[in-house]
Amino acid sequence: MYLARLKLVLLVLVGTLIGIACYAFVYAKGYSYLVNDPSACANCHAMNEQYSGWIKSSHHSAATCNDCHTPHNFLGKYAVKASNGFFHSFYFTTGKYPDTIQITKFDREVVEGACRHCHAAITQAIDGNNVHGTAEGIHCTRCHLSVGHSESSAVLQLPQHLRRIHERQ
Amino acid sequence: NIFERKQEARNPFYRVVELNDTVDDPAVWGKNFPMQYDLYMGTTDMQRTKYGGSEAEPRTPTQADPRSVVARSKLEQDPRLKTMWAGYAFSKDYRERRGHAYMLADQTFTERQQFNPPGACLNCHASMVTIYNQLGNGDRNKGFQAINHMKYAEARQYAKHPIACIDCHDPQNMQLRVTRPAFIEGIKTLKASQGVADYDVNRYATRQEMRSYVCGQCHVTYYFKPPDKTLTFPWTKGLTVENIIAHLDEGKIKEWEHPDTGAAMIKARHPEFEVWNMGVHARSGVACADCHMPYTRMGGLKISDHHVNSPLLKINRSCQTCHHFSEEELKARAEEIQDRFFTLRNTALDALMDLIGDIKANKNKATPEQLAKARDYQRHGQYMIDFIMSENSMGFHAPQEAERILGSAINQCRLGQLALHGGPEPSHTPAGIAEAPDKGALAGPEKTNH
Amino acid sequence: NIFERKQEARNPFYRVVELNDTVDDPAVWGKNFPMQYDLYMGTTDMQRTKYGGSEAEPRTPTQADPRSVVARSKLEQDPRLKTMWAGYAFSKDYRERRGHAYMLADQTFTERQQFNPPGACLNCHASMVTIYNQLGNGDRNKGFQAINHMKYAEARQYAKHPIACIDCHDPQNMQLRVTRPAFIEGIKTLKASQGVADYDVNRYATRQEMRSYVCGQCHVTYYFKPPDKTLTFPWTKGLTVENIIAHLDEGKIKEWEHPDTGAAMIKARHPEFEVWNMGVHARSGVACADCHMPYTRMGGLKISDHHVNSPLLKINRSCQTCHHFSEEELKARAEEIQDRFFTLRNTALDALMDLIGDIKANKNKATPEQLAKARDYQRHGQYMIDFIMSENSMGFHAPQEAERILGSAINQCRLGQLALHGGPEPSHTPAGIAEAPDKGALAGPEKTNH
Ligand code: HEC
Ligand code: HEC
Ligand code: HEC
Ligand code: HEC
Ligand code: HEC
Ligand code: HEC
Ligand code: HEC
Ligand code: HEC
Ligand code: HEC
Ligand code: HEC
Ligand code: HEC
Ligand code: HEC
Ligand code: HEC
Ligand code: HEC
Ligand SMILES: [Ca+2]
Ligand SMILES: [Ca+2]
Repeated sequence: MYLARLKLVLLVLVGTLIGIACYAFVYAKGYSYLVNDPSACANCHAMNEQYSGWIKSSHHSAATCNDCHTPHNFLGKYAVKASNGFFHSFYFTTGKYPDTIQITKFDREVVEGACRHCHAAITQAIDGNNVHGTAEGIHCTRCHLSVGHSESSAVLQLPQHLRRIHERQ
Repeated sequence: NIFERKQEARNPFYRVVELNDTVDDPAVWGKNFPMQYDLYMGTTDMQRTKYGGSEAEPRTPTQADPRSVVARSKLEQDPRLKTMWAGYAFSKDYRERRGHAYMLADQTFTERQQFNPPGACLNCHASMVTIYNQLGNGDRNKGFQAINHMKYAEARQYAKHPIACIDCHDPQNMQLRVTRPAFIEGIKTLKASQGVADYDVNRYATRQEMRSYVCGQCHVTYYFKPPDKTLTFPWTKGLTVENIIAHLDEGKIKEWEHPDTGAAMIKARHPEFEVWNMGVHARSGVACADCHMPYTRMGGLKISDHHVNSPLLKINRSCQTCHHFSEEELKARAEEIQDRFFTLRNTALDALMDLIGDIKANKNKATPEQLAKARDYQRHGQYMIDFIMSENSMGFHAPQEAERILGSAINQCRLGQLALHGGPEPSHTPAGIAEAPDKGALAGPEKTNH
Repeated sequence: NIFERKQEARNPFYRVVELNDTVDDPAVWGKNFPMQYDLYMGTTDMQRTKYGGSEAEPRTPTQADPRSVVARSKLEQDPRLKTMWAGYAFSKDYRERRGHAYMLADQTFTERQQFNPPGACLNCHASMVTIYNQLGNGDRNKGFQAINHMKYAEARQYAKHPIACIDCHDPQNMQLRVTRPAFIEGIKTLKASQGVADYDVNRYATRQEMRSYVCGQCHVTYYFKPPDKTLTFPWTKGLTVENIIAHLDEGKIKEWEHPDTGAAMIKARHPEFEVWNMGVHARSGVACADCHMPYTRMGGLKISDHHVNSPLLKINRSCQTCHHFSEEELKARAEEIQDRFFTLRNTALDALMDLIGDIKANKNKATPEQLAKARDYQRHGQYMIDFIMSENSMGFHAPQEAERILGSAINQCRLGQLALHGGPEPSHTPAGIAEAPDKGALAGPEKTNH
């Protein structure tokens, strides 16, 4: 009896997971069409903060959303779309997402890769020896968190009304 | 993995000279890395800040001490320190630290030499890798033991340079490495106390951790463990001042007897690493090098500023990378923290002076029990004050913890006086009122999600 | 400015009903702003955190006190508080604060009512705008004076609601406004002490400052100024605990006599505003509302969370808007600060218990001079402990300053004991050793140079 119910629960679980996965796959495909058109990201008001931040950022003329948020090596591209796709589809299926959106660990690594892709030249000296610990060595975003969107600091993502008074002198 | 292969490709290694573990002269390393070398040579500069930096004090060189410039004497700035360390080397001569370039000379010529210190002193004041290898025939640990057992004068003959490239870097690939057996052993015992067995720092530490560990080889409190004066970091129970006192008490360590009071004393020394660990910066994964060796652009590259000094002398590259407030504001914040620390530090020193004076005055009047208690309070209260005062950031590295230590030390000193004057037994917080957990755990990158 | 225009845009104004200063019922305002109203009603929720939040304690309602749920008693959690406040209302009944919805009931039914408090109490526990206008015929200040002079029971009859929309908002444009004469006067005297004459908060305060000032109307320490019991904030010399004690001493304020010791006592109350001011958050321009009323998404809009409660119950919306660390990590940081505070707070309370016990035991043995000294130390030391303990963030709002206050208070308590037992005169830091400057200045946006 108990086992039977457990099986049922498992089945339902697996079912939904597959569902989401497929959805994610489809979504991931759609996602790739958005590539390199930031305004497409901004279709979603959920992305407005980042979009308006990006407009003002040092990278406005240098990098689009996906220059930073999709990997620059073939292997990863597929994975990240699935991952972002999952979160995005998760949002569509549930309609729920946090008030303050947090980047996933995985996507943070993607961004790190992106920095290095473009800034290999200037960072080669500091980034040369990364035998210790994680392969990517130190995280650029520990100090340059705000380059993509917003004038806030590495430590802080100050809300709009504080950013105005917190700009670097 | 892909990334590392990329690295190999763009590693800018102009092998002008071949480097290996026999090359200790930084000038030779400098041929391969001229920019880092130039910055490294800059540690001879002396410029002060409100509480830190370094101030050049001219002096007329003598036969015994050829230095024409020294750092300011802390003893002259605050005479209470002489009473605090009466009977011990530090009451003779104790100055402000200055740049790495001076470490060997300042140790060689300090008047503390009159107390003929052991060779173990050299571990943190000279470039040691070649010395360890030479004395241990390739076995650094053996070499370390040899140095510990020598007299300072004897050991000193081997030293040619202050800390140099070879002490922090692997000559093959320039990656950071820990070369000091005392730290390798110390961090091992610490990790063990946290349930991590056989921790090998050079194998398991992340790169970000290494950016602090290389400093932790010297900027820590230590003692010379009897019988053979082995340089030891008292970390077996954790890094809080309470953990460290517990370790020293367990070992019945007595570094000197205070002449005014007869108390069995212990001395704290520059625990920057331990205190930094208690602060929110460490907790956020901010390493010593992030603030004291910030990146600087040179040519088309960004490199680490090897002119290690006060970050308040380079706020724009240090603090402002992470904090987008003006330089004046960031300086003001650091100084507000330091001022607040300095105020309570003075209250604590007053309490300590009162205790020492009180014991001295009552040596013959008080009962042996009373004296024993008062001396115990002095041993512990004074160590706590010493610990956080000989930490060199004037409270900045861990503002809240620094004041907590002072507050608890003040209590100890005053209780010592009360013991002498027949005050009642101190009461204790009733059980059931929750106690705050121990803070011994090593903070740092792994604790954060970056 | 841009932001405000954004706000307007984000908050389309559906004028369902016409609002003015005669409309005190929040339900009516709620017709125009249903979302803020729903959130505001949420302050009846009770959920606890490690040191804060609120825990519901069921009780059987009585004729005298119909409340079926109350907050936990701080006196039962830590019996030392009863000794601390012996002879004063707070030793009878002192509970944890809870949501705004309860403020009027909790004041009406606290057992402290047995000490028949003045009408002045009402200023911070009820919606007052209409009451002020009514009693002062349109002159709020007159109405304020009237309330102060009444007995509580009499004043209470006028009160219909706990704090409501009208107390923080201008009904015409919904802008924040300060409605409490005590704060208008208090901040004026404070600014005067800083050389700013005739400061009119409703005219000169920036919007960001108002996001804290509206809270500072109540979350501050206060006393009823003799002869006419006017509700007063003791800020003429600044906001540090030392500044405030100096103000109270100057006015020879004595709120009660401690029965065990005969000391002339003063009572501190919830100085959240003063303590927040000493912290780095205030210095960075972070307002009460940024943490306690963070923006929250409702429908397509971002509105302020009017369910005012512990930010640790909404870390994602509160802390994470600024700090890029996980919720667990941010909670752990807040609790580490609180634990560290709680440890020294317990040491300080022990010292205070010892002093009180000591004076009591030596009342007849000690000389009048000794007793006078000891009582003075109790008055000041206890006030400092009370100040930082009745501040409700358990040290979080200003971690370093909180420990500094405790450290200094511990010194006072122990010195009081020493005075009784014939200890020597305490020594003082020699002149010439720089003193840290006073911290009385109001921190916050204007101090930082943006
Ligand atoms: C249809 C609406 C929509 C569009 C279009 C959209 N996003 Fe998002 N995005 C969201 C929502 C909602 C979330 C929050 C998901 C969560 O955290 O649960 C989110 C989260 C994210 C995150 C953080 C979470 C993670 O996966 O790391 C990133 C990064 C991100 N989006 C990037 C992008 C980029 C780049 C584009 C354009 C190529 C884009 N988004 C387009 C709605 C959207
Ligand atoms: C698509 C290429 C590209 C990517 C990806 C990229 N950058 Fe850049 N970055 C640039 C260019 C081009 C500039 C010069 C723009 C200018 O100066 O206007 C620049 C400028 C900068 C600057 C100097 C301006 C400033 O904001 O201080 C920093 C620092 C920087 N990038 C860091 C990063 C980091 C960190 C990342 C990853 C999070 C990153 N970049 C990702 C191309 C890129
Ligand atoms: C510990 C802090 C820190 C980390 C980590 C860090 N940087 Fe920087 N970065 C700096 C500082 C400080 C400067 C400015 C140096 C100067 O102006 O002298 C800088 C400068 C730069 C610049 C040049 C900016 C300009 O104005 O031209 C780029 C590009 C850059 N960093 C990219 C990166 C990338 C990519 C990474 C990761 C591989 C990285 N940084 C990691 C602190 C950091
Ligand atoms: C120059 C690189 C860069 C560009 C361009 C960029 N981002 Fe980002 N993005 C980042 C970094 C860095 C983070 C933070 C990663 C972390 O928190 O460690 C981030 C985080 C995010 C997040 C997670 C929430 C947050 O704000 O932390 C979202 C959503 C996001 N980006 C969306 C976008 C969108 C949409 C665009 C285009 C309008 C964009 N990004 C352009 C670098 C970039
Ligand atoms: C967040 C930045 C930061 C980090 C991380 C940091 N420090 Fe500091 N350190 C400072 C500041 C600020 C001062 C005070 C300098 C002054 O008063 O001029 C200081 C002072 C010092 C001093 C005295 C310097 C002088 O001018 O005489 C030493 C030595 C020191 N730190 C070593 C360390 C070590 C070792 C570590 C790591 C275990 C470390 N610091 C981590 C910021 C930092
Ligand atoms: C081999 C031991 C050793 C190591 C390793 C070491 N230091 Fe030092 N450090 C010293 C000594 C000794 C002094 C004092 C020199 C003197 O006063 O003559 C000093 C002085 C300093 C000062 C004071 C400089 C001034 O201008 O007053 C700072 C800051 C400092 N060290 C930071 C660091 C940092 C950061 C690291 C790691 C990157 C580090 N140290 C590594 C031994 C060391
Ligand atoms: C574990 C490392 C370590 C050992 C062992 C060590 N030192 Fe140092 N020493 C330091 C550091 C770090 C500084 C800089 C910080 C400071 O001055 O507090 C320093 C500073 C000094 C200074 C300059 C400041 C002052 O105190 O006047 C002198 C002189 C000195 N040491 C002498 C000695 C002598 C003598 C010994 C042996 C008895 C010794 N050191 C052993 C690490 C060490
Ligand atoms: C007190 C310790 C210490 C000493 C001594 C030292 N370094 Fe470094 N060095 C560091 C640290 C810390 C880094 C940053 C490494 C990292 O981030 O992995 C570094 C980085 C480097 C790098 C990598 C590029 C860069 O600048 O970040 C080179 C090359 C280098 N050092 C050369 C030298 C040379 C040459 C000398 C001697 C003249 C020297 N170092 C002495 C601590 C030291
Ligand atoms: C690599 C990043 C980084 C650097 C460099 C850095 N900080 Fe910080 N700082 C942080 C983080 C992270 C915190 C924790 C609070 C937060 O999350 O914002 C912090 C907190 C602080 C605080 C409040 C906490 C406290 O201890 O009182 C002050 C003040 C501060 N920093 C000043 C400085 C100063 C001054 C410098 C330069 C000497 C500096 N910081 C360098 C990242 C940094
Ligand atoms: C940086 C964020 C922050 C700011 C700014 C802030 N607080 Fe707090 N506050 C906290 C935290 C965190 C706690 C502890 C809550 C807990 O322990 O659950 C707290 C606790 C409190 C409490 C007790 C809450 C309870 O759960 O019982 C009150 C009352 C309070 N704050 C009022 C204020 C006032 C008034 C201001 C402005 C003068 C202010 N706070 C500013 C974060 C903040
Ligand atoms: C009119 C006076 C008044 C004003 C204005 C006021 N408060 Fe309160 N607040 C109170 C009282 C009274 C209580 C305690 C109610 C009780 O315990 O019955 C309280 C309780 C709280 C609590 C504890 C809630 C809980 O769940 O334990 C917090 C947090 C708080 N206030 C924050 C604020 C903030 C933030 C502001 C400004 C936005 C503010 N208050 C404005 C009087 C006020
Ligand atoms: C200046 C504003 C102010 C005045 C005047 C004031 N209160 Fe409060 N009261 C508060 C605030 C804020 C809180 C919530 C913070 C706390 O509980 O410490 C509170 C909490 C309370 C509580 C619930 C917690 C507790 O203490 O048990 C009671 C009961 C209370 N007050 C009664 C009174 C009485 C009786 C008076 C008059 C003698 C009074 N209040 C005057 C602001 C005030
Ligand atoms: C304890 C003080 C307080 C009370 C009581 C209060 N508010 Fe607010 N309210 C605020 C603060 C603070 C803000 C943020 C204002 C700003 O950022 O300028 C705010 C903002 C608002 C806004 C602007 C949009 C938004 O959400 O930011 C509206 C509308 C509003 N409140 C309606 C109400 C209504 C309706 C009530 C009664 C049910 C009410 N308020 C009660 C403090 C209060
Ligand atoms: C509106 C922005 C903002 C919000 C919201 C905020 N903080 Fe901060 N926090 C800061 C700033 C700014 C600093 C100062 C250090 C710096 O510059 O990063 C800081 C510093 C800190 C520090 C180190 C200083 C100290 O006092 O020890 C801690 C810990 C901290 N915050 C935790 C929190 C927690 C927990 C919350 C939520 C209850 C929170 N913060 C909410 C902006 C914010
Ligand atoms: Ca110095
Ligand atoms: Ca509560």
